[in-house]
Amino acid sequence: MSYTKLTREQLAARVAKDIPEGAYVNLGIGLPTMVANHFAAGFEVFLQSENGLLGMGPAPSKGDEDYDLINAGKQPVTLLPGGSFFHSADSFAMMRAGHLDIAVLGAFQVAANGDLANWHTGSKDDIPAVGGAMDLAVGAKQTWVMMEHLTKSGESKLVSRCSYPITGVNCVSRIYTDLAVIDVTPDGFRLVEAVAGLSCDALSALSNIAILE
Amino acid sequence: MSYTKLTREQLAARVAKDIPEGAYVNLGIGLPTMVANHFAAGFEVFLQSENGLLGMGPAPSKGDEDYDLINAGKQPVTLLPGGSFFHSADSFAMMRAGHLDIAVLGAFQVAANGDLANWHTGSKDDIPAVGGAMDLAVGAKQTWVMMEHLTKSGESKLVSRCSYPITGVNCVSRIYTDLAVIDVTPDGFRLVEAVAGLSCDALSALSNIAILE
Amino acid sequence: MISKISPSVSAALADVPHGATIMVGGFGGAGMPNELIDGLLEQGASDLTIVANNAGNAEFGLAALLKAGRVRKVICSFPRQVDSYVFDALYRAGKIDLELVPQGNLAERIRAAGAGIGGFFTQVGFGTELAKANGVAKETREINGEMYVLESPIHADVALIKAERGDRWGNLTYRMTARNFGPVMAMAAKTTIASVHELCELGEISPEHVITPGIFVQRVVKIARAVTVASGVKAS
Amino acid sequence: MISKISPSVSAALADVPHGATIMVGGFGGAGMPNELIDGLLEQGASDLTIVANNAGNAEFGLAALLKAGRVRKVICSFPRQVDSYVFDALYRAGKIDLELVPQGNLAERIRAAGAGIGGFFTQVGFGTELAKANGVAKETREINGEMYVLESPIHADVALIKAERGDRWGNLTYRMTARNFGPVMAMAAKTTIASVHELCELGEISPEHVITPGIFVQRVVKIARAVTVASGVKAS
Repeated sequence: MSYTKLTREQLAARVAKDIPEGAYVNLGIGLPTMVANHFAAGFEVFLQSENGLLGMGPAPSKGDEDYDLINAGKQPVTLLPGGSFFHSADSFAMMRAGHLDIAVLGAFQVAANGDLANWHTGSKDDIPAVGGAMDLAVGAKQTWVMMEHLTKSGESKLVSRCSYPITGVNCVSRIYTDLAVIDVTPDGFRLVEAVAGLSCDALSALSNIAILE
Repeated sequence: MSYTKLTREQLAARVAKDIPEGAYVNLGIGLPTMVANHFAAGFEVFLQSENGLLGMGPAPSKGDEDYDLINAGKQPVTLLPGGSFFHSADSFAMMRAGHLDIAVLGAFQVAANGDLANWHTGSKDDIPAVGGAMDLAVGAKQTWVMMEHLTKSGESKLVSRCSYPITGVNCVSRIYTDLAVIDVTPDGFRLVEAVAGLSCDALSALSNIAILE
Repeated sequence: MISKISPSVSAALADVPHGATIMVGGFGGAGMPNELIDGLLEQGASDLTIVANNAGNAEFGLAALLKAGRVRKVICSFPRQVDSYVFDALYRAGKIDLELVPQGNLAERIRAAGAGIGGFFTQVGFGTELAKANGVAKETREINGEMYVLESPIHADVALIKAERGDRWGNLTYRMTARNFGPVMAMAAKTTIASVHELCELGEISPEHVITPGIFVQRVVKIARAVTVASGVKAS
Repeated sequence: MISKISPSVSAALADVPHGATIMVGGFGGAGMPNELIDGLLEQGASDLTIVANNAGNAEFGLAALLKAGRVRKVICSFPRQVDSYVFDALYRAGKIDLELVPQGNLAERIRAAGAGIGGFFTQVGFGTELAKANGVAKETREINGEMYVLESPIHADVALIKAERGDRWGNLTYRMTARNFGPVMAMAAKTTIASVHELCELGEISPEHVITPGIFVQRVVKIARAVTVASGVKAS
């Protein structure tokens, strides 16, 4: 059987579908940022950005950018009526004490025990940079990963143990990829759903690790 | 020789004289509160109250009291232009990290090593209450004590070791009483000045402890 | 559409369980959520642990809750006041537990819970009777030549706080020194219930001037404005 | 009469010593005190430790300071940016020390210094390479079944922050997300120097809306308003 990977937009829409109204959510830099475009009009989700805002709105129109109003990716954003600004310690308190319901993060690797690697390749030549990744991974009530299932060279990002330096221990609860939605359970990875035409066995084989049905 | 004790107002004026312009000061409940009345007009001292205000002004006129604007003694106060409100954790951060220059506190006893006792008699029947006393005693850059030299029954409040439960260890740097100004030094109490007619020896005898000249 | 506005005090408090730990804002009368405490008295939850700066005045508010035998333990900094006779009598009779905490440690321990801190070292209280928990000395440590005590966070099930303005997302402002413990308690409780004197439309509170962002607030209930009265004033 | 207003950036920075630890506010371009950093470059202090979220962009501001060889060490959360080539080259050449800190730990450690905390336990970083100091594992502890790392406060000699409005007592407000690290850095430094775009009379900033009370600010200097420019934006 053949299957089709989700596009980035389809993946973003899939993640958005699982976020309940009223949730406090931080969307990580890169792919997760796209989730914001897939909430229905009037559906109220509170987007937080760790540089100090809650109630983040869509990108400003061309020409209306104000670089004093940016997101964690340093891109210009807007603030919804009802939003607020606060300093960095208050902002991180929101994550670090579990006030934030969901953090959606990109990843290099997720291990079967929920370990996340997304901040550093570990290569000697790489300049390390962590930003808020560790705070988000550990602090939010639920940490979801959103990523392509395989690296560009075809390796699985689902692993038995992270080979990259980890961001947090046992912190990921759910993984959204362009091939499947997978829960991290005490027994390891468990399939929630896969794209049409892709069996759990085929996904396991592709992932080079057991994924429970 | 005979001497005259300072009145409460004279004592307050004496303490006020040593507070430099621009100092951030917390005046404890009771006697220390009176210091506020002895700054010259236009002399800018920043009074902090631990319930969350900085830039405290004089008591309001009769009829203008607003019990949402009170000091740590729960008495109505005013706020000067340039004052500010903040929450309790920020307020105590001001003391606890030494941002406050001077705390002026009442005392039951001060020991020769600078230990302060001012929160609890230790009597079983007494309801203990501490408020901000320990934070102020330990946190301010300088902790001054302002008190009557002797108890009503004539016992010295300067002691070799506090018999009452202590508020803070080695925290008092200077003591203002109705008889003298005394520094707490590594060698013990040292006289700065006494009321006219009272010698250091006589003060030591009265205090039942050595006070260096 | 999300609205955190409760139709009434009783609706806001309906699910407070027996045995809950409840933070109550206020210092003196300022910031004291009297209407919410009265609502709690009516609601019936008992065996409560109260975290507050004071332990009640005369026979209203917290003191009424204490008098009704609904409070097992009080964690506070200053129970003794001119008119705290309800607490005083219960305490002397051994009918209520008291955990006395320096006010700054109280504020910081509450903030710690709200900020995900597992414990922190402070100089305040070192060498005193209050550096003990249940009679046992708390852990101490020398750091850069100064002595510190390890203090733990104080979490709560419910925080009852009094704010000034609020909106349907739970954003709050306060009035003057009524701010005191409200913002940190809001961070430390699973369910924060705030009374406000004015309900605003979203955006009416400037985003620069929100003191408590809505993420820390679960329920907002409007109460009529009442003039804050003198409370626990010491004769000086 | 007390006035904390400095007549010029150079006057405000005149006494910054060699070897100082300097906090620099900002996240991206927002809150980046470029004029103060330029002033520091001109002033000449060297052997500096910089505490900031990022480590400079292109060849202006912090990057210019780094390029001039004036910085010994950087404590930050996110040095790697699209245009951080000055830092990158120094780092790869082993010519600059880096203490990489998760951003929330950075903010909390700075606040801890400003609040008199000797150290605190956090879950963030546990089990990772960043739970080490100079290659040695930091102290860890299990608290209520979760693992925590002990983190220490970060103090500074000087904080350079960018605010929006200020008065002669040092009260400050900020503009939107330019607030970021400013308020906590102001608390953590012996000398906080704030640039503002507008000098206000006392009381013009409402006491309810002061974000940084003057007690945390030693010097205020007015600079002309410049539009904040894009900085370190990642292509997404």
